[in-house]
Amino acid sequence: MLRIASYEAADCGDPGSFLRHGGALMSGYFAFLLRRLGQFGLVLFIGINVAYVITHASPIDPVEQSISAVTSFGNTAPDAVEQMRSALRELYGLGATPLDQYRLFWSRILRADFGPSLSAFPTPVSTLIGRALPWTAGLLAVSTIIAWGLGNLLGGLAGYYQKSRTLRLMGVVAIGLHPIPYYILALLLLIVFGYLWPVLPIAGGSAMNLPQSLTMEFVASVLQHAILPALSLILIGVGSWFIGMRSLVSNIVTEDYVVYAELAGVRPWRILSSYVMRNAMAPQLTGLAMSLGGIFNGAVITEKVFGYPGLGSLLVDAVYAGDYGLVLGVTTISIVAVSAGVLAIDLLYPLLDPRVKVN
Amino acid sequence: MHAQAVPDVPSEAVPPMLSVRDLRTYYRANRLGIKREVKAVDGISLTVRRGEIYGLAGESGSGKSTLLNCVAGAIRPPMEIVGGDIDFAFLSGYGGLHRAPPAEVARVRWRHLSYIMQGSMNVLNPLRRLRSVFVDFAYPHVGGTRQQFERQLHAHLARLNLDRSVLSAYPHELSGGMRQRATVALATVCRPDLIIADEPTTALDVLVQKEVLGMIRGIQREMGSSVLLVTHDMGVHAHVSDRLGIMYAGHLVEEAGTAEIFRNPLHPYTKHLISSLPRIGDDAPRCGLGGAPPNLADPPLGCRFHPRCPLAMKVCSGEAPAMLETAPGHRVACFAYNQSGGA
Amino acid sequence: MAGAIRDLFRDHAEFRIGAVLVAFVLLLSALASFSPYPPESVYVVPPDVPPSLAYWFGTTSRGQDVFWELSVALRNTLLFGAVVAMISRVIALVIGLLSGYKGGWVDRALMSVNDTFIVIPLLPLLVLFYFVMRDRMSWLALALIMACFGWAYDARLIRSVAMSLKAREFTQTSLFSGMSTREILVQEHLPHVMPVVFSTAMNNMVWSIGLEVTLAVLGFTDVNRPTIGGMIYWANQHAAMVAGVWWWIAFPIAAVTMMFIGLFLLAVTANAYIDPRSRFRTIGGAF
Amino acid sequence: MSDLLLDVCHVSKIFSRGGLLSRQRITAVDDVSFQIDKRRPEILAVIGESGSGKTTLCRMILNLELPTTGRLVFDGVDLATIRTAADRMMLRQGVQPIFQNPFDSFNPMKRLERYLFLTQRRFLAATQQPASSKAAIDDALHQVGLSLKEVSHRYPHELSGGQLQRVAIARALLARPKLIVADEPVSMVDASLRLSIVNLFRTVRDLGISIIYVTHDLATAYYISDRILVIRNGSIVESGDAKAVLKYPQHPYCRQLRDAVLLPDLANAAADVPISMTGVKGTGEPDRRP
Repeated sequence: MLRIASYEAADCGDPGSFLRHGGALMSGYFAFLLRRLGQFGLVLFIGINVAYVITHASPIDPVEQSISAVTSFGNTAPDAVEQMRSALRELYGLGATPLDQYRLFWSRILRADFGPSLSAFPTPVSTLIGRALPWTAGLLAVSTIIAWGLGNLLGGLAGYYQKSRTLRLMGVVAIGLHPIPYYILALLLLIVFGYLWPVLPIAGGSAMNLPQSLTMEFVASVLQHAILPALSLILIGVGSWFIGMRSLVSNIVTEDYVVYAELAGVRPWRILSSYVMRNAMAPQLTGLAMSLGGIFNGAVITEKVFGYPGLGSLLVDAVYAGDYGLVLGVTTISIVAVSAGVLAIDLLYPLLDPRVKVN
Repeated sequence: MHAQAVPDVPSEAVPPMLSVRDLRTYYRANRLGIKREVKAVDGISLTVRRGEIYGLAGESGSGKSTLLNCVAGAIRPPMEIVGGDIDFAFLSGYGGLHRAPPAEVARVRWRHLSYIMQGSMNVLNPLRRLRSVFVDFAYPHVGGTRQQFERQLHAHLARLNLDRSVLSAYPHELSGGMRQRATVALATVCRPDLIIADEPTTALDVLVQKEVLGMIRGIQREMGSSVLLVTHDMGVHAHVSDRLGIMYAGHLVEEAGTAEIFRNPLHPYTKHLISSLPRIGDDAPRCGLGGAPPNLADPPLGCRFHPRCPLAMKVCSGEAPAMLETAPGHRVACFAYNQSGGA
Repeated sequence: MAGAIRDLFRDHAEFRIGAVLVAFVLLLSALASFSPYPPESVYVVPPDVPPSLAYWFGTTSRGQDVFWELSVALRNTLLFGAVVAMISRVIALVIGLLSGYKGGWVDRALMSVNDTFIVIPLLPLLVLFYFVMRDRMSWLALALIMACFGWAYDARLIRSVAMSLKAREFTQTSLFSGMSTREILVQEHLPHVMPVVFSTAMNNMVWSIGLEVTLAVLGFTDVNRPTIGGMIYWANQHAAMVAGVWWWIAFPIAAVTMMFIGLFLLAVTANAYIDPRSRFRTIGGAF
Repeated sequence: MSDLLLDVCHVSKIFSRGGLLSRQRITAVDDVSFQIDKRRPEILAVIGESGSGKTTLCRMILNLELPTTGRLVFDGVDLATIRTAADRMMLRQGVQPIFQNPFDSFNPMKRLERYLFLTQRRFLAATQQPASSKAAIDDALHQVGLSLKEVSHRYPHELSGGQLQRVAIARALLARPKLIVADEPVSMVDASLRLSIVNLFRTVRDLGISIIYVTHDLATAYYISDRILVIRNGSIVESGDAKAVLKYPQHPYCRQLRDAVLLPDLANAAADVPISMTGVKGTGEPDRRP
């Protein structure tokens, strides 16, 4: 009923009114920014606390369990074992009061110090994560952007041209692909392109024999190795964006402003781009931010299946190796990385929807 | 400009701007295996002359919005035109926009036929500045360079007393009245021959309503366009319509010049519509009409008004009265004025 | 509700396909009670027999009959999904209805927490959970954790429905007819929200079962309890694909894919039915 | 105990929006005072355009919103002191609402009589025997020209807007309230049925129940009400006897409003709508900037 910051353009005779309006816009955006930052902080806080609760809820002595897991692999020097044990005890904060344990946990996380890795002793966990993060970030960024763009484009077209046979067929394919778990799709791709028609590398991030440098050869190898993992992420991603966008657009085409533009004889391409797609983009961007956590889950699986040297493989291998510090480190960094990605996407939102600045 | 020459006297020689002949539009639905047919517009004929504002009055469910959608060519299932022709002065021979080839429809839209809709909040794209909307809607029809178009736009806004700063605004930044005024500017910027206005002031406050009506009427007189104005508000019709058609349950029940209708309403429903409205300064008690508007999926036989009509006769429940002219330009569908039907 | 299902069945081919797929999977899982072998035991039949009349879906390298194993695995997997869906529906309903109806700071606080749960990547946390629990990880504990993370997106959907219900006048009529907040939420608003609950429950099952399969395949669950993921895990352990025992992997994957597509189709059509605009298009109504 | 049924005493309502830094304050209701006398039931029209604060005022009287400053006293009870559910029930028995959209006033998934029985049971169960509740409901429906037979086992979509609005009035009457707050009760009812609903308000007033009739329609306000308040931007600009205020408005805004009413009278029609474009310049739309 009461609308804020609506302005009567007829009153805009005095130049001051525009300035006042501009001021409201600025502070509106600032408030939006602040809210998003607050949400970012909350995600980190809750996520890391969940990690803390999980690690401290275990009924088993985690230190001894980890030690036995590591030592069962082979001979480890006794003093190395002792060093591990003390590092683990410190990391776990055993023996201290619960409050101290909690404080210690946070102080380590804030310094991104998860101690030395047990499975790659004595390399620090943070170094291992630093090595793996770019692979995951690159794979995720590229496949997400492609899946989002392609899925929205095709889904938008399918929602607008509801009679097109090709697009309806695509809808059937998307509906079929979308609910398949990442693991199974990745496995199918592996079987098809690794065994039945072996044209693509099925494991690793680049060819083993190449040094990691910015040579054409290396980049080409990276891209080649990324095709299958990215494809498995894209196929499922395209399906879900396609379905979401199609239902969004089939609702938008019944909105008054689209009907009005059609009645006005606005050219179909203009209606599709500026009235339909554009208006569906803002909710889809929010959807992208919201589903980033889920996309990361998918990346973990994909990396493991294709032996891609990212965070996911690191995490799974760390579990197999019983490397507590590494598991905790990857978990925490994943939470930070995903929520940072969400924040970045959220901050783009006002570019798509001018109403954010006012409300 | 083509629409400048306005014939002051509508002569028989000049074809009307819009003529609707025996239009029948049904909604066909199929629910739980039972076919339902809602006869929203059931045999309506009317003409809109050049340079006049033709008002259509009626309550919700009388079919006036359906009629508008047919004229506008906005036909989506379950709505279906079952019969009848719609001819425009600028597009004849096809029997309506829904039957015309796409190229013809594209030629006509906005250049010759434009719309002012109810609820300006929803008819403007919330993510587009008004300038872009003007460009999308009108620029392809006007042509020339963008600078020329911008100049024309400014001149048009100035004529309507609108500040050009509205062009830089998003719809949500404008008040409801301002948005509706901008919509009127948008609908008239191409100087169309026929403007269809669907409840253009219903959601507005009284002060703004009067302004917007004045604006529509002013620009219509200046351009000589025809307007088909639909609203249930008899007050609005009294103030802006030149001729008036009264609709009830999918039928046109009376048609005459606005002054004639208000001076001498013939159909009992029209009489009721005019007399039941309270006026400031008039303390006479009034009563509402009994009963409820009919269910169009299962309308009463005969005259659709007869279950509520104070003058109902035997014949009324048996057959539907035809539209007959009782005086020049005054047509009514009621057996009380129909010598052959009884009374 | 019965009328709605009848409408859906008549008007949507997708709903028919989904219903048939889900019914088939349910039937297969119901057969589990008639399994001639105890589901957890191994080497009860000759290993590596291809599909035949005696063993319809063949046998595994561990000496299990794939057909009966699959039937038990489907039952366990469905049970898992249903438990997660049920618990998370309750959380989503309570949070969504309360947040939408109360508004104000209650809404803001609940939605901040809600948004947090939406974006947190769950898989690393589940892996961490497995890491500290190891062999003590039971399927019920896993279901509980997933339910604790699986409500947030749907709570938001329910909240938006609740908000629009709150703004409607009949809510005020109920209030002034003397109903309490609890009565309004349960008696007046809940029936409007049920279609959303149904469609999100289907989606939630797809999500939780998918995640369970993923974890099991990696060996991060109790793999001795037969589930679809567990079957694929053991098949991988015995390098079934390389050894040519394709039926060990193909049948579980086919079954789980059918189940996913079936559940998903039910959810999608239910969703389309909820949206009044698309309902208007398919069924029509008064104008 | 005073003779005031409702005492609205310097009531203001300020909404604030936005976060910590960009707080925007909107004064929806600004220092409004008026009283309704217990001994003289009346129809009090509250006139205002959209955004004038009339709905916020209604919500405060219905205790759905608390005033930022000022006091609202209903029948001796300060609304700000209401804390418990029992107190709230007491108040709701005394003040009942009627809403704008009859099609949305009842849950479309429930039968209509449910609300009638609920109201009857919750508010009057102590004073009446269960057997008589049907009779009481039938009585209330008769007062609005319906009967229990027409209503029972019907869902809202089976009745017309006019009938539904009658049921809504009957429901409000069942609580035996002292005041009914009707927010734009006829703006969504068909024109041919509108007057019969408005006429009911007179019947209700003659039963001894005061009515606050919120509307933007000056003509029906003139027709039905005894007293009138004209609100603009949250504050009362003119008040007094309805006929006098509307016939001879003193405040320029009220004059403007009255002159803008479009009536089906040809006497002054056509002449007063400006045809030349010079008269169109923006007039009285309220400035809604915060």
